[in-house]
Amino acid sequence: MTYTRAEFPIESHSAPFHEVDCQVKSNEAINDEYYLLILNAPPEILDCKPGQFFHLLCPSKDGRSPYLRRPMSIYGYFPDKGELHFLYKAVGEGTRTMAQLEAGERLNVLGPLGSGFTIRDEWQNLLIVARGVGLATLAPLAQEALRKGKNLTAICSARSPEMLMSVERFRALGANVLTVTDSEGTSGVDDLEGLIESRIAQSGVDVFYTCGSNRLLKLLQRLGAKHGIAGEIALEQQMACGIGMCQCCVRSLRRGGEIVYERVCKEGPVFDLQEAMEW
Amino acid sequence: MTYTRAEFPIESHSAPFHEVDCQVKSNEAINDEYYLLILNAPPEILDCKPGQFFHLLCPSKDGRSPYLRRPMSIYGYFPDKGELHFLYKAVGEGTRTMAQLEAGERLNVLGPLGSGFTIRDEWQNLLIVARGVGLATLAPLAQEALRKGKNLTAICSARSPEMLMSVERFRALGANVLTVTDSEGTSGVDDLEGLIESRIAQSGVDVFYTCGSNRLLKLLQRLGAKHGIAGEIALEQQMACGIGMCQCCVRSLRRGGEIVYERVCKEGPVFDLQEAMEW
Amino acid sequence: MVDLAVKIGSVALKNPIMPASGTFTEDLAGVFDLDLLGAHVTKTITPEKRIGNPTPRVCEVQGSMLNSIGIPSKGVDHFVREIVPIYQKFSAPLIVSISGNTMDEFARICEKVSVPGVAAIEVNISCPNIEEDGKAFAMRPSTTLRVMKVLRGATDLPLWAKLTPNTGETPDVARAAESGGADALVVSNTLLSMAIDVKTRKPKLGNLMGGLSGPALKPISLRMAYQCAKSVNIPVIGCGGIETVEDVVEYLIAGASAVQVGTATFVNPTTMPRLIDDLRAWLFAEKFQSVNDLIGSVRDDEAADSVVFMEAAP
Amino acid sequence: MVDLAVKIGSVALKNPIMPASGTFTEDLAGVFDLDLLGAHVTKTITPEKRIGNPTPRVCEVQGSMLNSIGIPSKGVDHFVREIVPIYQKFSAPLIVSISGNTMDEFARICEKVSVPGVAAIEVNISCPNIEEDGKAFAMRPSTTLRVMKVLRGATDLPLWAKLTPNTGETPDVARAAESGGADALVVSNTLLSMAIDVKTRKPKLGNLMGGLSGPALKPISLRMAYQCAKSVNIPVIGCGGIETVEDVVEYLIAGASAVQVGTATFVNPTTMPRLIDDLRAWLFAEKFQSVNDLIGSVRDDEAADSVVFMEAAP
Ligand SMILES: Cc1cc2nc3c(=O)[nH]c(=O)nc-3n(C[C@H](O)[C@H](O)[C@H](O)COP(=O)(O)OP(=O)(O)OC[C@H]3O[C@@H](n4cnc5c(N)ncnc54)[C@H](O)[C@@H]3O)c2cc1C
Ligand SMILES: Cc1cc2nc3c(=O)[nH]c(=O)nc-3n(C[C@H](O)[C@H](O)[C@H](O)COP(=O)(O)OP(=O)(O)OC[C@H]3O[C@@H](n4cnc5c(N)ncnc54)[C@H](O)[C@@H]3O)c2cc1C
Ligand SMILES: Cc1cc2nc3c(=O)[nH]c(=O)nc-3n(C[C@H](O)[C@H](O)[C@H](O)COP(=O)(O)O)c2cc1C
Ligand SMILES: Cc1cc2nc3c(=O)[nH]c(=O)nc-3n(C[C@H](O)[C@H](O)[C@H](O)COP(=O)(O)O)c2cc1C
Ligand code: FES
Ligand code: FES
Repeated sequence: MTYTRAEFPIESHSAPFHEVDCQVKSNEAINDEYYLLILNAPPEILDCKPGQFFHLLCPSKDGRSPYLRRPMSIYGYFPDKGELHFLYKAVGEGTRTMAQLEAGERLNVLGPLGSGFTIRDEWQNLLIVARGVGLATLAPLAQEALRKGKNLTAICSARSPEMLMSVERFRALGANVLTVTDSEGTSGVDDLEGLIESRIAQSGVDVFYTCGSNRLLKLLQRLGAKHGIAGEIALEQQMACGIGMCQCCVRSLRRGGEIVYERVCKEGPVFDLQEAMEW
Repeated sequence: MTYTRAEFPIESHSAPFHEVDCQVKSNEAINDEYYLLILNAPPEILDCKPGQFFHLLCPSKDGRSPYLRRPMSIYGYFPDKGELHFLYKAVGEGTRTMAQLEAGERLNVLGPLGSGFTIRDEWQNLLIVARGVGLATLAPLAQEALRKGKNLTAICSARSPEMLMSVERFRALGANVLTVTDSEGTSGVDDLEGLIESRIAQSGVDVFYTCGSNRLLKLLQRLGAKHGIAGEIALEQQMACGIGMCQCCVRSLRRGGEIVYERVCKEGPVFDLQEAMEW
Repeated sequence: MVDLAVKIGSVALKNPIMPASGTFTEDLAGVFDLDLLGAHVTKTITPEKRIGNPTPRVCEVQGSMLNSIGIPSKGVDHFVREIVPIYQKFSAPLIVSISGNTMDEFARICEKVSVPGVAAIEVNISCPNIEEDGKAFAMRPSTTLRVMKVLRGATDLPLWAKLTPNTGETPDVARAAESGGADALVVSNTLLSMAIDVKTRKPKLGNLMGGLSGPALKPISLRMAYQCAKSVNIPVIGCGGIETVEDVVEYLIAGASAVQVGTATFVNPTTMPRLIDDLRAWLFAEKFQSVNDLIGSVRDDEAADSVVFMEAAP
Repeated sequence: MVDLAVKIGSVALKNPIMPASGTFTEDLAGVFDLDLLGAHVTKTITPEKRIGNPTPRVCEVQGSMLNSIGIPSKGVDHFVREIVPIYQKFSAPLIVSISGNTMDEFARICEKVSVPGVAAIEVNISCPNIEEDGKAFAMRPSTTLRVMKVLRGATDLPLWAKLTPNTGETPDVARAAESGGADALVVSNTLLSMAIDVKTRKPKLGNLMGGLSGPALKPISLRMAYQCAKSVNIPVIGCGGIETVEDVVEYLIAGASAVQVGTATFVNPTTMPRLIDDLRAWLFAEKFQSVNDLIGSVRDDEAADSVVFMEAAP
């Protein structure tokens, strides 16, 4: 059931979001660990920004019902096709029950939520550094960047070449894709640093985008400070409400000489790279 | 998994019972309210006595998982076919999830449990008076009685003729079946009393068997006392363990001038008619 | 037409459904018209700015959750200046939840939030406080009485005392709150619990322990709501594990005049408006003209009086 | 081979899995060999014959159950004569649970069950008693200390004190039980709760209220087990909502030296032997040689000491 928000008397400081039951179009394993979920979604929830997420009510399967919703980045939103895509790793109870969803079944989603990435007009050369499910979060950013005619380089890192998802997706969008993997011994911090420095030297970089690991955060903070390059990072945190009410999802940020706490679901998940703190 | 009971060092004061996962052979509505469930069952749980019951672990469906098991009388046990039958009414959460079981799915059952009906050698003319799901409980008794060559009359009572289940079953077994219904106005206590009195007058009755309602209990207690006719009644009570451990399923009984409490799951569900008390 | 209106002392609610403190902000207006609700209850605030507890601040347990948010707060001045005005745009009464580390602090904040636009003050006497060794005031009748008297002296607004399940003396605490001047009881807050990650062997909450909320809590807080309704003459507001209309009805039958919905809103943000619709439909189907006829209608006459005040499980 | 043996004071158990009082009788031998278990714990008995509470004595709540069986008992003489001998045929130690309405009665039954064949006495100080206005001894440190001293004087057998969650003073009660002479703590009994049938508007239990057991209780009794393990030097036995090997492991990590399984046996009568197998497999997979290495291994060092004794949810 939907309830009217017509008389909504507050100046909305957030874009509208919705709770909707969507039909599963497909839900398939793309390798040993990752799944691609495609939902048929109504237009009102497809007005998304790269970096935003949905809060998913995992189905109950085999007598297990994960209680809370699970936050999941938008991997793709296609208003024309009426599709919403998620790329996820089955790690625990919630994502494992999600992996059992079959075409035709329904999934309740809440979103789009949070604030997405910024692409300033003056930024021309964008560099994405991503690993694991971080690729999911950054794919819509790549799409948007290329729509805006930016030059985009994506460094995709993974355990082994087989785990390098989305490389094709980035390439198809026209990005310049570089891959590094643990198994080939090319994904260490030093290797990455060299790769990025040469990128900066060659064509210049105006902004870094990343998500996830402490290691990448530290490296990019250092390079950003050194070269005066802007940056944004998408962070994760346990969530209950997903819409700013419960204050469980805070992260500490360094801002103006102080430590401040902001909600990943509301002020985030995307934060300024230099403000973000290791955890 | 089954655990050995081989070293079982107690003189077993109860027959063996088992916890087994059975496959559903069929599970169909037989009218608006009642369902017939047929399980493929291994031989060790088919050594049953009429009046015994199983404790069923209802499946979890649509995110609802009834927590406790549900007691259900054996409607039929067929070691030759390897089948176990239950006749049940969908009344609440547990039985409603049971009604959703489909052929091929599994149901965990514990049993056979409790003590069944007695058929003394000296009893020749048996009278069953049953209504609703009581028919389920009494069907195996009819089968056993006729196997033993007894004369059996079954008075089946229901709201309306459509709700008269098992009549065919009783007839097929060779019982003399009388039907009374509310809608025809033939099921009142006075009508029943007349019917039973004439039965007693005509061919004699050695024992009454019934289950369920207070109304029938009172009537049969009165007629039993008046004519010196033995009787047994199957009683119900909420159950947790089903095997005698928790003491939740007690019923009060009048015995030797005292009121005593016995467990429906262990000393029952079948009790002496005259000892049973209204509730 | 079924009448859903109830009164909590002098505060009139158009229906008995309102949010629980800490599980609601104006952000929910993104999902439905907040004026559908019987009242608005804000997150507990403290006199000074506070950061709150370390993360993770929530975790799941079977079919429910634990939280140890702590009480991050921008302080009462910010609240009165920035937040109270937001709620003036609604017609639903505004209930402000407050807490303080000492009786003195508590009294001070109580005065400060007694401003126009606030319909009642919910006093969260169920969180740990310094003066009492980290125990909550509402764990004991004596401390409950003392703090309620102090608060009663600090404001003319109705005071709703929010009780804790972390006590074995619920009826006594309820009576103490009433004697101390409470105008209603909110029953209850979360129950101290714990969960450990078996892989890392670390507590799942940054703060080690936290409060249980959601369905697992319901039989406990329903029992408390019943005990309170039997023990006092002021209205009781049920809270704990409410998800379905049957849950709401159970609390009302037990004697609650209204209910608060917390965790369920996290799972389904439209829970509250759905409950209002469902309650209306349920009352209609059961032929009630007014929700007030349902309140306290529990058929407990067969049970001995002494049982009602039983305080340990048998 | 993984070593599952643990010691509860002087009582040696071949594994840490045993039944909870009131949820086990020799009837379970119909399902598995009872000598698989670490110990046998019998239903609480009282000095005199008792009928128990009115029916219905159990009901379901979401994913758990309530009970108010009361303590139907054939009396201690019958127990010593008829029941104790049954358990002599097993090698698992026999733990006898007792209770009394007054301290005096309690001491008397404690003497009476101190017979050969009984390995330890579990004293159920968590059910309502007459001298204390229907409160349980274990609701307060003072009454806990008093009753434990009396019981300590009445027997030379090990005394396991069974605590109640119906209190806000768990660490203090635990210390009182230890000072009073308890050799171990069983943590814990059921939590006072209620459920109402919305159709009939009657309480679902004949006794109005009853005790919550099963999964919903776990985060609460796990928290108590942790608090107790931090508060005393005697062994703690965890109890409440255990269903899976992860539940067992959680209690052991929190500091429990063994666990009791109650309600889960009603749902799946082979739960206990399955847990023993699963625990062995879990320890093996995680490369533990002995279950003793897991006990108390919680990584809580980051949390401040004060937090451990927190008694209200934040
Ligand atoms: C904004 C945001 C976007 C995300 N996008 C993606 C994505 O696109 N693809 C993807 O595979 N994963 C993503 N994650 C992580 C994803 O939410 C978790 O993997 C998922 O919640 C795990 O649930 P579970 O029940 O399978 O695991 P469990 O470990 O059983 O979960 C237990 C609890 O912890 C929470 N939790 C566990 N891991 C995380 C985590 N990393 N972040 C937040 N909460 C967590 C769960 O939500 C649940 O409440 C995202 C997280 C956030 C915060
Ligand atoms: C020995 C015995 C044999 C039975 N045989 C049959 C049978 O053959 N066919 C049939 O349709 N029904 C039978 N019943 C009744 C059947 O057990 C209940 O209808 C069923 O448990 C209801 O479960 P529910 O979840 O659908 O209903 P709910 O009302 O939601 O159940 C709530 C709780 O109450 C218990 N309960 C409800 N009604 C009864 C009852 N009448 N007796 C005992 N516990 C109850 C449930 O087990 C459950 O724990 C029998 C009961 C007993 C004790
Ligand atoms: C995340 C969270 C934060 C909470 N914060 C507060 C609070 O600040 N003040 C308060 O009195 N109760 C607080 N509570 C308790 C709720 O108001 C409510 O009493 C409790 O959650 C039980 O209701 P529920 O089961 O419907 O959630 C909080 C609960 C949760 C889950
Ligand atoms: C039906 C039932 C009867 C119980 N009887 C007793 C009892 O006689 N004595 C006692 O100390 N605890 C009794 N308990 C409490 C259990 O021993 C145990 O402490 C509680 O159920 C929590 O464990 P669980 O969640 O594993 O069931 C009983 C519990 C149940 C469910
Ligand atoms: S998840 Fe509730 S505030 Fe972010
Ligand atoms: S159901 Fe447990 S004793 Fe009968």
